[in-house]
Amino acid sequence: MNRREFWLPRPLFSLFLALLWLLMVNSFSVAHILLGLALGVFIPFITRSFWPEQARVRYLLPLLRYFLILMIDIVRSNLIVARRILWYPDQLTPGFVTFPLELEDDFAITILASTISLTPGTVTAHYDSDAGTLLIHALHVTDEDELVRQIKAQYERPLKEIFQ
Amino acid sequence: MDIGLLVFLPVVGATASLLSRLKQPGPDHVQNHALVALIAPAICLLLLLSYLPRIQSGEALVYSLSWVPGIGLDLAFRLDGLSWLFATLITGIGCLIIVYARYYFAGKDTAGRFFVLIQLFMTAMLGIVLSENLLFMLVFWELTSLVSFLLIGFTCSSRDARRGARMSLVITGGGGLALLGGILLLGQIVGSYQISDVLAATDTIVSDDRYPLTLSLILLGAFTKSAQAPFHLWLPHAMAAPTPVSAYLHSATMVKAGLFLMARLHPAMGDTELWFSLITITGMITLMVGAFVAMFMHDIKGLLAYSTISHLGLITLLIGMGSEMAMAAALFHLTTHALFKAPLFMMAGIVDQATGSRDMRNINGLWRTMPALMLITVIPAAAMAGLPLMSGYLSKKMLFSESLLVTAPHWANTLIPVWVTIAGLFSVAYSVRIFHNVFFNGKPVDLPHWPPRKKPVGMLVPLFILAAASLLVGLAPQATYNSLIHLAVMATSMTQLPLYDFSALSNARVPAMMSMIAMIGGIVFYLARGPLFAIHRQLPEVDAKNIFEQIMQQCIRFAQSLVYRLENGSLQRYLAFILVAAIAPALWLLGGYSGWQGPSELTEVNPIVVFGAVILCLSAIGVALFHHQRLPALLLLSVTGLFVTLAFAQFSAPDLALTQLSVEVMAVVIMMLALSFLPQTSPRESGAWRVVRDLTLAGLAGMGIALFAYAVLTRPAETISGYFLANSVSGGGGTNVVNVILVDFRGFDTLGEITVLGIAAVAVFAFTRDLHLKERVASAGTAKGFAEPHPVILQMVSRMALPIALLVSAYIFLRGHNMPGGGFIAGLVTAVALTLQYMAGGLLWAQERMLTHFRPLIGAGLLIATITGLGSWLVGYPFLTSAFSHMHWPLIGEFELATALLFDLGVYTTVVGATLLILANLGKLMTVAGPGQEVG
Amino acid sequence: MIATVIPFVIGVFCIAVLLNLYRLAIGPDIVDRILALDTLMINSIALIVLADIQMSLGILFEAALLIALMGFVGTVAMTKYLLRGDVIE
Amino acid sequence: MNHLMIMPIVIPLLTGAFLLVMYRYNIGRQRSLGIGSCLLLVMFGIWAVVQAGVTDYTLYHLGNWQPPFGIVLVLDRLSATMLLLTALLSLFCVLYASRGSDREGSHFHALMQFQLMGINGAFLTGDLFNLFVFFEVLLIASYALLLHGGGRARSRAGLHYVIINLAGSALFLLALGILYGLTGTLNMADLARVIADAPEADLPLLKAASLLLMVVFGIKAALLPLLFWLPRAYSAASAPVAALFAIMTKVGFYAMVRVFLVVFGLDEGAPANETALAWLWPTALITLALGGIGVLGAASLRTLTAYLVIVSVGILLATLSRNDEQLLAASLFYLLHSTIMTAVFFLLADLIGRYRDQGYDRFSVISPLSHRWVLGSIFLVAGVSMASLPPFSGFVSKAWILQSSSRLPDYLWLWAAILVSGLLIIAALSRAGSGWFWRPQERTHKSEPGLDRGRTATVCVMLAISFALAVFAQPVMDYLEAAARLVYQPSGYVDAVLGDYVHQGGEGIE
Amino acid sequence: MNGSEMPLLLELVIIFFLVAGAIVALIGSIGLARLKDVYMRLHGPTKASTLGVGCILVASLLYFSFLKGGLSVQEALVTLFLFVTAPVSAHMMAKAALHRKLKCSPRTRTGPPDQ
Amino acid sequence: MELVIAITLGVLTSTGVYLILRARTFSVVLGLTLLSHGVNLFLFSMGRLTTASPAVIGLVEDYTDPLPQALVLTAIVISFSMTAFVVVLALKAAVELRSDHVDGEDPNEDRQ
Ligand code: NA
Ligand code: NA
Repeated sequence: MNRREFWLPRPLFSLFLALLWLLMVNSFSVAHILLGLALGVFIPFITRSFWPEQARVRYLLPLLRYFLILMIDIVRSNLIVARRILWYPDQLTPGFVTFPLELEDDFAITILASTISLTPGTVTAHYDSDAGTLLIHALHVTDEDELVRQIKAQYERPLKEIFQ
Repeated sequence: MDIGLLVFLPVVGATASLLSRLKQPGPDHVQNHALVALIAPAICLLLLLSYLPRIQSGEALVYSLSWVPGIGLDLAFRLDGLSWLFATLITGIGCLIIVYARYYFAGKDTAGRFFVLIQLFMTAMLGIVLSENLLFMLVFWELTSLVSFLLIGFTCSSRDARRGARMSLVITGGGGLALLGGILLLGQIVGSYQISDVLAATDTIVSDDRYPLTLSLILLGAFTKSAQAPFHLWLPHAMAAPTPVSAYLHSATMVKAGLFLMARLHPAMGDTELWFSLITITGMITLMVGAFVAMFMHDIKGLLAYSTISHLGLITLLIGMGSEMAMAAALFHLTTHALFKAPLFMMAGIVDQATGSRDMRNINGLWRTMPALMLITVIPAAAMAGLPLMSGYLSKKMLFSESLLVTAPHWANTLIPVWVTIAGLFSVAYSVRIFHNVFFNGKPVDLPHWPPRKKPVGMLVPLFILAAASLLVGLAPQATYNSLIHLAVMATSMTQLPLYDFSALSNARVPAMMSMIAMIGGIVFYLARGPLFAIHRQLPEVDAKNIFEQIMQQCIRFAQSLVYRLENGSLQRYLAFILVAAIAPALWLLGGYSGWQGPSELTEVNPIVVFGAVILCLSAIGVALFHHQRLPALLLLSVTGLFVTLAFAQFSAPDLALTQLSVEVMAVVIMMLALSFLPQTSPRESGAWRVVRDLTLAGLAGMGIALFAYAVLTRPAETISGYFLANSVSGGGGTNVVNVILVDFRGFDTLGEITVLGIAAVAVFAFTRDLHLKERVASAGTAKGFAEPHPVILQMVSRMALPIALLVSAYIFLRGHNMPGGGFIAGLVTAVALTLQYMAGGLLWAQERMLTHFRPLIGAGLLIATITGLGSWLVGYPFLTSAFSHMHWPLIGEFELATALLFDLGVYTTVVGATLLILANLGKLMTVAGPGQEVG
Repeated sequence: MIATVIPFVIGVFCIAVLLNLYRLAIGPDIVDRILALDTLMINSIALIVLADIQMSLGILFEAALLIALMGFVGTVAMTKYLLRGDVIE
Repeated sequence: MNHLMIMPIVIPLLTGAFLLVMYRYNIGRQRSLGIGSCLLLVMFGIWAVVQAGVTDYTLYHLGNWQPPFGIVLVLDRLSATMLLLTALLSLFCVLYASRGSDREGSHFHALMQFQLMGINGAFLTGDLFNLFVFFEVLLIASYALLLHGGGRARSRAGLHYVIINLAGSALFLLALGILYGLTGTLNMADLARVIADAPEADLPLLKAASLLLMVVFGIKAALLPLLFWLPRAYSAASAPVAALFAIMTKVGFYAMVRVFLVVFGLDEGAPANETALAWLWPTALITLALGGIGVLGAASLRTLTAYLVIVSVGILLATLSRNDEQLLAASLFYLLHSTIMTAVFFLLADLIGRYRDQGYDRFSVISPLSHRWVLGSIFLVAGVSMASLPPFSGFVSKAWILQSSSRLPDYLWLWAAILVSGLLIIAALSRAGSGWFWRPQERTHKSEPGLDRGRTATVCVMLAISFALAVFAQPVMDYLEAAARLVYQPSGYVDAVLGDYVHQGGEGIE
Repeated sequence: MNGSEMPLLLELVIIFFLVAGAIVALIGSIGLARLKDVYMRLHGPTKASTLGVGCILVASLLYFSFLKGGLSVQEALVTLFLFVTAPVSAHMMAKAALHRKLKCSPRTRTGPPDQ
Repeated sequence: MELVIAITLGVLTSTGVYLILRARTFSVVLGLTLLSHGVNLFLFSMGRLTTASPAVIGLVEDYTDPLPQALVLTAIVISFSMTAFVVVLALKAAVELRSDHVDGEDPNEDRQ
């Protein structure tokens, strides 16, 4: 571990914190910039041991794009689920689906699991690290394999790119 | 001052005895100990004798030194005729007792203790008779009770001794308390405790409303000490003490203290109907009871004890009569009694040690083996019987003649003479019995030591001296009276009196006849003792000690049952008591109160608030209804907390909302932690009645709160808060007034508050440190499946949330002075974020990653806050004075620096440390494989 | 206009809160109740924010943030408890 | 402004906090810090007594804010006396504990210091809410100390003690709320001023608040029917802790004096304290009686001592309720005596218990006892003092109380209760003492443990204080009389505390 | 309230977010109340409510950004936080339900695997 | 409005009081929490209740009474400390006394 890694373990994250600080205090004065940077360095430093061990984001932009798509998906699928809940809740056919993971990084898996949960209609109920599967509960499922394929295409692949 | 010396010399002597005992422990040095012990009393006696001329000139020597003037307690001594007489008896007989004890305790380890105690006792006794100040006298009065207690329990291995000692202490100690009351009242009436003042205030005392009570209390003290019926019961049981003690305390001196007190106060309080009837009747009863019981005692010391009681009754009777001549007779008999009773006890002691028994049914015919003792005993025994030429004869005759002089009240003038004659008869009988039974009356039966052990001749010397003195008094009564007793009698009446005329007494015919009747009757009675004893055996046997002990036991049992019934260890009951205590007086006070509605107008109903209020109520009621199901109840409690938070937010209290919310979650987490070891449900165990009672209490309490709230809310508010609003910015440097109050105006409260939090955490640490929840080990497994210990997804998110949460707490912390927030809330946010790490990653995992332990964090927080407060001293301001300034730095611009922020940092640090300390230690309890012993 | 809409929106959230409470009350399982409480917390964030808008103070943001944080922690604690019988281990 | 005044609060706070920071300190260092702090407190106690003797009211404006807006500390003779008493008591307790009982649990010394901070704060503060805060400080520390050493009895008693006091704290807050709602202020002097001028319609509500406060302080002071937590709690606590607790009930008494005689006692015509005092009189007498009965029925020396505490509370509160200056002075003297003596007995129970083979301090157990003579003599002297026999402080104080009360109506009830309870104490102590020290003992095992000189000396010094209090009673009495006189001049207190604020008609100064 | 000076468009946008949020959140809560088993009920609140509240927060963000001038991102932070935590909450609750072997509704196609 | 608030306070207090009179430590803890809610709200309302007027200088025109808020804040913290303490104590007592009855013994089991 070199000196920079010791004192500044995550420069990108430090910047992010500083920015967050400025947004929070809603002031871009020099004092706050300095303070934000100080906190940005200080907080990662004291919490470095808590930070996930392996996770390293390789590509920032694809990640942002991923989140944007996710936002849209959330809104879209929300509408679908709303319709189902409101108009024909009795005709829902829920079911559990086992999703075989290709991702290996815990951090990436977490993002995938969260994504699955956030998109209405599916909830990640369990992550089996030994088997490398996610157990998904779907509110309305007609074809399990189709669901798995969809998730793999839409979310797992981009994530794999970002993290590997 | 040298009068005071008289009192304190024996203390010096006692100390010397103690030292000599420590220096020469063991049984072989009794002789030396006795010699040491004799010095102080002997000096006292000599000093007293040297005072005699001045006393005889009628002088009352008074010496006074202020001690506690606030309560009228002075170190004051008085030496007049009365005190001189008593003091001389005390020291004189004391010296002889020490000589006697030198032989009595020969070869015993306990001798040293005896010499110490006997001198202490002498101090106490001299103190009583020489005190000029009544409160001061009381000091010594209690001391005699105490030393007597110790001396009765001298042979502490005996159960009887212990019980006897306790009984005497309770009775005489209780009497002492009554006496305290009486003397205090007397002092209040007179305005002084000096005897001179009291004696000069007769009219004031007697005419005061409180006189009857005062007199009763004082007499209660005197009667208990002087073993008057029915308080006499302690005296026979005091005979468990070694014989020198019985001879000294329980016949010659201490028991006379009550008589002394009555004689002393007679001029001030006597001469009333009440005085006469209280004392006379008590004396008469005591006289008869003592004499009657004495006849049937088989124990020599028992007989002597009851005879003492009888004689004390007799003297009491005389004092009660109140006339000067009666007083003369009383003091004369008091002196002669001391002179004949002490040697009789000594005789009993010698017989006891020689034969190993005190039972007169066994001890017979000792004249053969102990002729000298027999010869000496003739005199005191005859004196006790009141045979002619003996001192006792004269005093009894004096009694008879005085009894005839009583004219009023009318019942007394015939009853008393008959009564005393009968008592005289009994006393002749028991006197004859003790002499005849011991020294004659055939052969001894089954004595432990036979032939009796030889006792040294020296042991007879004190007996001889006392017997001789007794004889001398009998032979030359007038001279004795004139030189010693007359002065005392004058002191008891505070007037010049003519001398008692003993020649007139010898010529009086009726008393002589009464005396004859008593004598003949007594001898007849003794001769007829066989059948009488048989009759007496038919009577139910009563042992006062057992009765006393039974009464005590019953009292104790009563006390225990009462206490147990009230203090039964039921928290529910205690809480109900507290509620009743809070509700009942308020109900009583406000029962008819009509001012609940104040003058302010009611405000409009806000539907949102009503909605919130309804949910708040419903959730609270839900908690109460479903409290048996613990986890659901906890969830409902969270709802309540949430809506309290919303209420704070709604009613312009953002700081409170933040605080309430964070605290609520932490509290629920803590409760959940605890719940995992508690049963999941509460059994339904309250009966219907209990539920109704509790509902009533709860309803009343709630109604009270509602009424109070309504009353206050409908009244206009006038508060000091305007000042805070006005000075918050200019004086406190912050716009969030609540925060400025917390860290500045009332920063001291906050300092206390975080101290409470810190202590709570340290306390949790301290008392869970060694707590082991062993049973968990069995149920704990490393179950995989759905219930894995640390779900990966949770762990990932929690870890990422930590830096953000810290940033947020920094934000909340820094803005707190001007906007809602502050150190406390920031601290809780930090703590919650870290708690999440514990939950997600496990105790061990998180603990390894914490930068510091938590206790030093708490301490540091407190130190930061305190030292910030102390900082203001440097500039001469009081503790916790805040300072702030707006700085302008180039580039950076304007910013504010406030000591309040530093103070808040202390708050923050303490909160983080305390919260985590509690959680981590609770977590540790639950953890099967926790990290070592200490967490935090 | 916003001022007229807000009470309506608040009313909708009140209904949502009532629905949450209904689930909280009937269960049937403790998980349902926890879920109801979690939802209630989230809805009350909205209530807080709406109140803030209604009063146009802008000072209740921290309260919203804290409810989010605390609601999450509370839910995690409770589910952890259900899963393991322990909250911290 | 005299900064020494804050020391009785700051010193223990700093010491306690420092001990936490240095949590790895070995017991020896902890002890020296604890003892050092107590010694300092004694010195400041003496300073306070002298200072209060010179100046009637010494004020300390925390944060330099003018009362009633800021919190003010008030040092007068009464608070000075309490400070010194607490300091002395704590010194002995810490010394005693330093012979080993402080090792039975963690952080004894730190907790002890926090406890002292709470007590001293309660004595000094002139603000009612601040009083609440310091009550909580002293309570939480006392919970911790009560549980020090652990064990089932302590857990059970501790649970009751804690829950009851939590209920009490809730009541305290309620009363504070009512008072603030009606008066709009928290400073005691200002409250007194406002209450004296309160509108007729508010008076019953204010009186009800005073009754609530009576319950609150009654719980702390152990007034019937709020006292049942006490016997088990005190007898469960470890000896030095129980000894320190001797002062705790007195805090309740002190608070009652301050609140009822000053806050509710300013209006001389129709003082608002009448109702509370009227309730206090009979309950205090019954408390006293129950204490006496409990003393007789106690099964162990610690329980007996706990009931002695109740007796002393009964006497203090009964005298307080008579609302008389002279009597208050007398009861303050009694407070000194009873605090020291109950502490002595808690320590003595432990001392004796340590040298008994079995049964610790239980009366029903017959057991060999080492050092019978030394311990017996100490017990005798202590018993004499406790039973208020001469020549110890108890005698003087009781005589003074009886004397001063005899001028007042219904004094005979008090007299009877005091004298009879005295008798019960004598009976109980003689039973205990004769049973322990006089019963024949056969020691079965080989060697008897050496007498702990430190512990014994501590007890002896405390007894010597009781004796000295009697020998030098007069100056103490003069001091306390002056203290009581000040208490009975609430207007002087109000003027001193509020200063100019009063004359400006309660308007804030900016 | 000085919302009167607000541009109409902004006001409409704010109102849209408010109403949309309210409706979405209500649907979530309806789902919670109406759906058949615990696994189904999980879907409603964890997402719908999050989204609904998110809408409200966006409305607030816009409102206060206008009111105070400058970007008021605090609400965004809350939204972000909600979106990060909601899936985890749902995940944990689903786990708990599975662990407690809660019954699925009869219409369920595939039940949970036994563990 | 005053009546609504008064009744709410009364209900909170009543439920709290009812629960602290129960026999199990957990119920008592619940009761103490409810009671402290009631008491804190009571103290809070003693400053009179106003909406949209937080005591932040410059934010609004009318300010609510800040003092009770500060007091309640202190009270909340203290009651949190106490609750935490009493919960742990209850746990300790339940472990040591083998019963979570407030008196440490199960009236249905131990007493004959
Ligand atoms: Na015989
Ligand atoms: Na702050």
